[in-house]
This record gives sequence, C-alpha cells and structure tokens, in this order.
Amino acid sequence: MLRVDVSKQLGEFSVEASFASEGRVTGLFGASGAGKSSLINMIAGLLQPDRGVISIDGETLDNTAEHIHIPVHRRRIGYVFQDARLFPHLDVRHNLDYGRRMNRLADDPAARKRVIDLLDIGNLLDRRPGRLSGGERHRVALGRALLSQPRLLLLDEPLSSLDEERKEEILPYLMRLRDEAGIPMVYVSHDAAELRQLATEIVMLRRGRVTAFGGAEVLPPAVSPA
Amino acid sequence: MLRVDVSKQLGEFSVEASFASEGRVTGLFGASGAGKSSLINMIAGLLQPDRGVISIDGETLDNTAEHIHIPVHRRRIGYVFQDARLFPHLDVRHNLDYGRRMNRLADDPAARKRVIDLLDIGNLLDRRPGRLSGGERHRVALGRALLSQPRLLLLDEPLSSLDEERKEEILPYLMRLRDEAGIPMVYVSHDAAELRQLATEIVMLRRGRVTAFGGAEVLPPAVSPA
Amino acid sequence: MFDISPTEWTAIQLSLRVATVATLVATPLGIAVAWLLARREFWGKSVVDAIIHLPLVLPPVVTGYLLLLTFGRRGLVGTWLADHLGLVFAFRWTGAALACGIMSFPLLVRPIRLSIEAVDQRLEQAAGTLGATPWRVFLSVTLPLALPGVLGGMVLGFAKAIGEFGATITFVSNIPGETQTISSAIYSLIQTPDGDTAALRLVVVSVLIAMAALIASEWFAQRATQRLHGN
Amino acid sequence: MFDISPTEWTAIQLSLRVATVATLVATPLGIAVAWLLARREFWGKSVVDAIIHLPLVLPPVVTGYLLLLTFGRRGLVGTWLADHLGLVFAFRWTGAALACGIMSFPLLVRPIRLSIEAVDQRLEQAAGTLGATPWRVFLSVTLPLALPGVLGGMVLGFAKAIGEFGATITFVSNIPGETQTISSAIYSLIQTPDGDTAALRLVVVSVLIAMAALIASEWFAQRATQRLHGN
Amino acid sequence: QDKSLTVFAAASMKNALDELDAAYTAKTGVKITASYAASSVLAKQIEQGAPADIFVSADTDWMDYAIAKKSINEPTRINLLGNSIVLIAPKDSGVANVTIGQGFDLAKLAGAGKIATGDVSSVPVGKYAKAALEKLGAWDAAAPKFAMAESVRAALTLVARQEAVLGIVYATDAKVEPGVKIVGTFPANSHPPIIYPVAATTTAKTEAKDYLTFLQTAAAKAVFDKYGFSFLASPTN
Ligand SMILES: Nc1ncnc2c1ncn2[C@@H]1O[C@H](COP(=O)(O)OP(=O)(O)OP(=O)(O)O)[C@@H](O)[C@H]1O
Ligand SMILES: Nc1ncnc2c1ncn2[C@@H]1O[C@H](COP(=O)(O)OP(=O)(O)OP(=O)(O)O)[C@@H](O)[C@H]1O
Ligand SMILES: [Mg+2]
Ligand SMILES: [Mg+2]
Repeated sequence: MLRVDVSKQLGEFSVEASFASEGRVTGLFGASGAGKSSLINMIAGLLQPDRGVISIDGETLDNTAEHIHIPVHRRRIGYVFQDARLFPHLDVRHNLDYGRRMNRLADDPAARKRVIDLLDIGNLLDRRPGRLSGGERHRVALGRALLSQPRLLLLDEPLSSLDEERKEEILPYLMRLRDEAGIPMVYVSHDAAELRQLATEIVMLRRGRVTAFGGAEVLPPAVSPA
Repeated sequence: MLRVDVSKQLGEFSVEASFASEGRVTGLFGASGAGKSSLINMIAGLLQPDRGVISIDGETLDNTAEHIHIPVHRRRIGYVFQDARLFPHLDVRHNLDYGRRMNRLADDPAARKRVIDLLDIGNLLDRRPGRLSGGERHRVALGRALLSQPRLLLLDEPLSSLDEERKEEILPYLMRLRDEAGIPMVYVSHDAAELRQLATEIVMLRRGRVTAFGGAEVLPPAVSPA
Repeated sequence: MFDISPTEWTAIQLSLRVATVATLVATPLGIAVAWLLARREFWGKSVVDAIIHLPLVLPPVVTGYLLLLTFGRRGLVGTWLADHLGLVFAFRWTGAALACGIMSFPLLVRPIRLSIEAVDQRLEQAAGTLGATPWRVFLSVTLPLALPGVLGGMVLGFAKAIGEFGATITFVSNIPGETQTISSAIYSLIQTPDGDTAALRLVVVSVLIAMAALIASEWFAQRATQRLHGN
Repeated sequence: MFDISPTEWTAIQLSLRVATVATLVATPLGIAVAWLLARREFWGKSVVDAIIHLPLVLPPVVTGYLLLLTFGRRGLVGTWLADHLGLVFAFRWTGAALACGIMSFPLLVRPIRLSIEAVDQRLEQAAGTLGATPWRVFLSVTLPLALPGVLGGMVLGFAKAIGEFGATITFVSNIPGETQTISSAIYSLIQTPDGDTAALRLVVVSVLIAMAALIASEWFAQRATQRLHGN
Repeated sequence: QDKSLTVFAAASMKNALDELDAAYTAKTGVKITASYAASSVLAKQIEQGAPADIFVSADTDWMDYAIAKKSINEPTRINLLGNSIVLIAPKDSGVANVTIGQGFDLAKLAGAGKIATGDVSSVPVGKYAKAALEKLGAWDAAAPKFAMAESVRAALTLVARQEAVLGIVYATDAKVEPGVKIVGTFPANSHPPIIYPVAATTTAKTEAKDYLTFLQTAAAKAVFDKYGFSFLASPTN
C-alpha cells in the first residue's frame, strides 16, 4: 500500500496531495504542469515534503512530524525519469548494470537478457548515451530501472517517446511485472489508454491537488482517434 | 517543395533517404531509432550529409557535389528539438525572444501574445528552464521556434510530452499555420493520429531507409484504444 | 602596527592598479585563447598550449629576463611598440602590468577553457537554428554559460598578479611609485635584517586584498550559478 | 651544448620526483577541498577559500618562511611530525615536495572545483535512486564527469611545481642532490656571472618536461571528453 | 667513511666557491655540498636549524644577525673577502672615465636615464651604493633615477640591455659581463667596507675548522683573486 499525504511549496506552485492507494499500480494522471513529477520526486526522496507522510507497505519513507526522511539510496526504488538521465560517461551496458552493482546484487544474466530483448537494445550495448536516439535513451533508462531489482517502480512517462509498436510490446511486460513479480508502481502518463491497461488505481492531479481518485472510471472517456 | 536525397553514415547506422515532398507538411513516421531525428538534423544543417542534395522551394541548402552547405544560422528554420534545448541561463521570456533578436526582427507583441496564450505559458515568463516541468519545457521550445518567424519549421515530436487536451489545442493552431501562413513543416511523430490531421505527405522511415511515401494512407490503420 | 607609510600606500595603490589592469586586459585575450584551445583543432595547438604555460614552468626571474629581451627598450617587440604605438614598458607600471598579465595568463586560461569545453554544444546548435551567427552564439550562449570559469580564472589571475614580483622586478626593477608593488616591497623588507614587522603588515594587506577579490568573485559566481541552475 | 653535468641530472631527477610526488599527494586532497567548496555550504567557507589562495597572493619567499617556521626543524608542526611520524621536511626533498604542493594547491583546486560545480546534479540524483550511497555517487558519477577538471588542475599544479623555487629555496635551501631542483639550479646559475649558457640548457629541459606533461594530460583529457561526449 | 661538509653561501660566490670546493675535495676527500641562495634566506634557515656547517655571507649584516641568533660559532668568524663597487655603463655608451669623489654629480650623468643597482634597502650592493652616494653628497639628486633590481646580476643585465644608462655593481660582476664597461670605481672610503664574512655554525662538524683554514690559504687567495675579490685575511700555506 502506498500512502501519500504531503504538501510542498515550489516557487508559486504548491502540491497538496493526499491519497492511499491499495492497488499495485497507481496511475498519476494530469495535464502538463499539474505536479506529477514533483509528487513522484517526493516519493523517490529527491524532494523533501514541507509537511506530511509517505509510506509504502507500512514502512515510513517520510514523516516530517517525526523528522524521518529515508535517503534516496536506501529506498530501493527504480525511477524512470522523464528526461532519461543516463550516465553520459558509461556505455549502455554499464548504465544497465549500474543499479545491480550499487546494490551489490548477484549477476542475473537471464533477467538481463529478458529486459534487453524486450526493449530491443541489444545492439546498443557498447554505445554511449550521446549517440542514442531519443526513444533509445528512454528504453535504456527503463531497462536500467528494471534491472536494479527495485522494491517500488516510479515511471514518469516512460513510453511517451516510443512508437505504438514498441509500446504494445512493453506494456504487457509491465503488466506481467505487476501481476507476477508484484512490484508496486507509480505510473505517470498523459495517455489514458495506457493507464487503463496498467493502472489499478488512478490519482487525478490538477494544479497540485488531487481532484479524483479511484479506478479507471475517473479517467476521461476514450475517444476514437480522428 | 522539399527535396531530400542524402546519405549519411553514423557509426554503424546509415541514413539513405530520397524523397520530394510537394506538400506543406511532410510527416516523418517511423519507429524509435529509424533515423527521423538524423534526417531532420540534416535538413536543419546541423549534420552534414556525406553525399546528396537538400533543397527547399528550389533553393539549395546542401549539395555535396557542388560543395554547398548553407550554415545553420542562415537557413531561417524553426527547430523544435526532441529534447527542448532551452537556454538554461535565460528566463522563458528571453528564450522566447531569442530568435527575434538574433534575426533582428521587429517586435510583434500581438504574435507573441497569441503564441503565449495558445501554449498557456504566460505565467512562466519569468522562470528559468531549470524550474519548468517536462511539458512546460516543450511548450516553451515550441513557442521559441514559432516566434523566430521561420521559413521552415522542423518539429521533432513536439507534442509527445503533452496531454491530450493540450494537443487538441495546439494541433489546430499548427494546421492554421500550415494553411494560412503557408510555412512548410517537417513533422516527426509516432502518433499516426497526429500525422493524419496535420501532414499532407508522409515519409515512412525504417532503419534509415524510406519504405513508403505518399498520403495518409501509408500510415498504419487506426486502431481504437484498448 | 597599522601605521602604513606613504611609500607603502603608494605600493598598495600601485599593486591594485597593476593587478586590475593586468586582469582586465588579459581576460578578453584569455577567453579568446581558451575558446581556440577548447573548440578548434589547429596545427601547432600543443605548442600554443605549451607557450601559455611557460611562465608557470620557468622561474619567474627567467620570464622576467625573457620579457626584458623582448619588450625592453632594445627588444624587438619593445622597439616596435615604442616607435609605432608610443607604448613603453621599461621601468613603467605598464611593464609591471605586462609582467603580471603574462605570469597569470596560464591561470586565467585553464579554468575558462574547462568551462567552455563543458558548455553543451547542443545549446549552441539550438542558437544557430534560431539565426544566431557563430559570433553571437558565442556571446549569447557560450560565454554566459562559461561565466563561472571566466570568474574563476580572473580570481586566480588577479591573486597571482598581486603576488607576482619575480618577473616584475627583473623586467622593470623596483622603483617606488612606479614599479614597486606590495609584493616587491615585502620582498625587500624580508631581505632586511629587521624588516619582519613591516613585512608582516604588508602581508596582511595583500591577504585582505586577495580576500576581497575572492569574496567578490564568489558573489558573482553564486549569482551566475543561480542564474544557470534555477530561477 | 647538451652535455648535462651529473649535478644537473640530479637536479632534473629531483624536480621530477618532487613535482610528481607533490601533484599526486595534493590531488586527492585538492579533490576533497574542491568538492567541499563546490557542494557544501559551511561556516568559514570563504576563509578556507582564502587560505588556499594565500600561496598565490604572497611572494613565494613569504610562503617559504612560513613553512620554515611551521614545518622546520624547530617549527611546531615540524617537531611534532618528526617525533610522532618520523616525517622530516626540513632540508629534505620531502620539504621541497611540501613547498611545491602548497604553492600549486590553489591552481589544482580551482579547475577541479569548477568541474564539480558543472556536473549535472540530476545525474547524481539518478545514481542515488539506483542505490548508490553518496560516496559511491561521488566515485562513480561526480568524479568521472569532473575528470577534465582534475586533469586540468593536475597539469597546472605539476607545471607550477616544476617552476617553483621561491618557496622551496627559502624553506629547504638549495642543496644539490637533496633539495636543488631544476628551478633553483637555474636560479643559482642566473646569479652567477657567465652561468647563462648552463641556465639556458636547464630552461630547455624544464620546458621539455612541461610539454611532456601537457601533452600527456591533453591526451588523457581527450580520451575523457570522448568518453563523455560520444562513443 | 664518507666525510662531507655543507656550505651555505651567498649566490654571488658560486663561481669562486665551486672551484675551491672541487680543489678541497681533491685534496682532503671531504665532499662539499654547497647551497647557494640570498644571504638573508640562508641566515634564517641556519637559525631554523639547517644542516649547514659553514656560512658565507655577502655582507656583515646577515652574519651579525646569525651571530645574534646564536646560530654561528662566533670565534670562527673571519672577514675573508672584500670587494669594491664600480660605476658601469653599456659597453658602447659615451660615458667614460668618471672620477668619483666629493661633488660627483651622478644625477646629471644619468640625464633622463635610469641607474640600475640592487635594492638599496635590502640587496647588499644597493646598500653600499646608497651609503657611498650619501657620503659623496650625490644621493638626494640621484635617488629618483634609481631602478632597484632584485640582485646584482639583474642590475647588470639592465645595463647590458641598455635599459639603464648607468649601473652600480660589484667589480667582480662587472668584469665578467661583456655588455658593460667600468667607467669609475667608488673610493673605498666612501662606503662601509664591503666584506664577505665566513664562519662555522654552532652545529658544525669538526672538519669545518679545516675548511675555514683552507679558505685562508694562498691557493684559495689565487682563486679569489681570479674572480676579482680582494683577499682580506693574511694568506697561509
Ligand atoms: N523549483 C521550482 N520552482 C518553481 N516552480 C516549480 C519548480 N519545480 C516545478 N515547478 C512548477 O511546478 C509545476 C509542477 O511541475 P511538475 O514537474 O511536477 O509537473 P508535471 O505534472 O510533471 O508536468 P509535465 O507533464 O509537464 O511533466 C510546474 O508548473 C512547474 O513549473
Ligand atoms: N553519432 C552517432 N553514432 C552512431 N550512431 C548514431 C549516432 N547518432 C545516431 N545514431 C543512431 O542512428 C539511429 C537513428 O537515430 P535517430 O536519432 O535519427 O532516431 P529517431 O528516428 O529520431 O529515433 P527516436 O524516435 O527514438 O528519437 C539510432 O539507432 C541511433 O542510435
Ligand atoms: Mg513531469
Ligand atoms: Mg529522434
């Protein structure tokens, strides 16, 4: 269970969000500038809430009243940033391996192969991020987060730079992760269709406030493409 | 008319594209890593083709046989980069104004207001890019390109980080630009629906090669969202 | 202890003038050289790089001597400058400034060069697409983004210029009111059997000047960084 | 002209040893200090910054005296180190290395600091989310990305260490085979009537050493930049 | 067993001492290590416990300083050498054969040019020059024309390069620089005697005595004479 009840001031913008999501995948939905990335940064521990509580499966990550703020590196999260943030000095192979090394996990060639094949980045392994296309970068970033064996996945529009075909391949994989591995996720997307497939609960954000919370029914109705 | 007939080697990847688009909006469609950004970079003059010709409305921009390579700053293009590339040291207002200043154009408050309102970035004018959300950044980048009064617009997935609602507002504006101002555009997108609305001609790219060229009919058939 | 004598005052003022002029004149040149080294490949680049570093590698006296041979009254460049521009360095404060400028040049160039190398070329490309000529790209994008390096280089250069005396004294000797800077005054005092107290006084003054320069530069740099990484 | 005498050979070897040891020992310290200045706010930060720059601002002779008073045989720190760690600086080559290290410290720190400041903190955040402790973030992200600055600082520092003699000669004197570096040898020769040819010979040697260091560092830097900005 | 001595000597003594040290080593097998620097620096280093056995100073002030600091074995002190100061001009200058005496107008002689010498407050040659000119009544007028160098050698260079029209340096230095000519010699009574004292330090090895004796031999005198120093001690064999 993911419990979030925080407030945070960022310049003139403020986030005041409170929800408790039981589901395995919490979808964050909202217009550009609604505060989705800010909220997810707080869950990651990169942004400290001014006030409030964040806990996951009963374990407190943040509690301003009790001065608890678990540092980022101990949260065991996998975060796919909106802007990829690959390490420019490491080739794709080492980017993918980074989380495993830092967490001192045993090598798992099978898992690695599965992720690499799924994302179709096998032929990029020796390249550095500077020479990847936009979509390739995001795929590698997704792979990097998945391979760090996180306890919680934070996905900030992980598929928005990808083509339909690719999305159709990756979404089912994420659904399997949700159902089989049971890794909880927070998934940010503008794409209602994506959220409908993946999210078990939806948080609607608008100007930093939660305006709706519930199942897929809170999403705007599907429109058929023009 | 946009004529492109180029080849370029990038590491192991090569682009060999040849097409002549009569239409006002040329849509570039293709999977991640197909070579869309590379092609558009050549049109912009940021990447020099190994061999070939690029011309727009009869004016040669590149001709390797005749050693012609018009430098970027004389091409009068507006380029919305896939990765925004806002100037981090300038606030939004000055980012928007940059192209006008560099081209020594007269100030046009009405045009500016129109673009700012359309993109809903009026309240961000005094902020620096470091404090913008992902979508806000892309909107400013779009505004910056539009306001430089370009002769050719190059749009590399300009809307992929925006929500449906926003897209629905901006697409019609781009259509108006196409129809009224008559500014030719090259438009990269993964979203077949977007291209169907905007593009008059479609170039399908696959592994650096043009696999189809024509009207909207070359796009994959519309699927209704799951 | 703080009764600074008139000669000392003159030395202090002179030091400030010499270091300021040296830094201000060297900075644009340093930026140009740093840009060339950071962004251009040309034949003889490592030779240029080596020449810039010479004043660091050679004992200052040697640099002073070389300056004397080149920019002195009988020096090749010196004669030309005197005849054509009326610019005389010998025994003038301008000579002290020249010596300080040359001695601090490597310290000025390196940080600027690093900062220019660190500027994201994709931003320069973006500026180009918006119609900026290479020169205006440099002025409006590269230079502002490299500002921390420019300030850093200027501080190092200024501090060095305040402390320099080996090359200066060899080139233009030590003439109170004309070429005697704080550093050469300190040096003279230290060579005198009971000059220690007076030397200490001047040491304190140089430290204060350097601190002021440092604090000013930090303040500018802070503002610059804020501009780059936030609102 | 190139019949280098045994004493001169000794001076050359000593210079290399002194400059190398000084640079290698100062670099980790310099990185630590640069990191503190770049990434931490603490009380007295500008004082630390000022102290680091002192050797640049003061005439080298003054720095040399301060070293003599502190680390000399009768100096407070000198006696303590000798008694407790058996580390003697006075009139030893280790003292020359200490003097060179201190004189080149500001030149080392500034470029490193600038490079660390330029590292995108969002990448460090990303490393944190992947489980890297702050220390490992520093080692695996910050430091490699700041490598050009580290190399740049090391080159400046090394070049300065080769050229330093004011503080060295004052602190540990000019004893052939123990503390006479190329630079102090050049200085002695310049002070001697008809020592010019010999001095010139040694000047050429220092220039060659510095050029080799520069070229090596450029080569490393090039590789580092390539690693950062391409394949 | 290797015997060795460390000599701390003023930089201007390098030529002569290097030659003598070689001779001494050949004769006795005692290795001499010489450290040349400014007398001021050496005096302070000896004060701080430098491993020096012998101190050769370029003037009496710093020897006195060292004695006052109890770092010199006072009874061993000998005023070994003397020197004279001369007026020099670039070798093709029109100035020649100046008689230096009471009423000597140095300022007029220099005209619009500069007069190079060592720093008058700290470098020994400068101190002697100033004293002499004051005695001769020429200082006040000439003072503004002085370019004070960091060492005798630097002053010499300024004249040789014709940056300065005149210079005041030691006779020993003027002799070896081909770019200058001596145009006058300051009378010995116009300034305090120019003396190079030598002494053993308080921590000196026993061999130091022998070395000091060697410096006073006729053989040593011959070498010092060659480099233009006047020998003040009475030579022994
Ligand atoms: N440091 C800051 N100072 C001021 N305002 C900020 C700061 N960081 C973010 N904001 C503002 O907060 C709002 C929410 O930003 P956030 O990045 O969370 O949006 P988002 O929902 O992720 O949007 P998008 O879909 O465009 O990425 C935006 O309007 C943004 O401009
Ligand atoms: N400098 C380079 N060296 C080697 N390969 C490169 C270089 N630049 C691009 N590539 C490769 O060329 C291919 C095309 O890249 P491009 O950026 O044009 O793709 P794209 O169609 O824009 O993809 P996306 O939709 O993911 O942005 C990619 O596979 C990329 O890895
Ligand atoms: Mg966002
Ligand atoms: Mg692309």
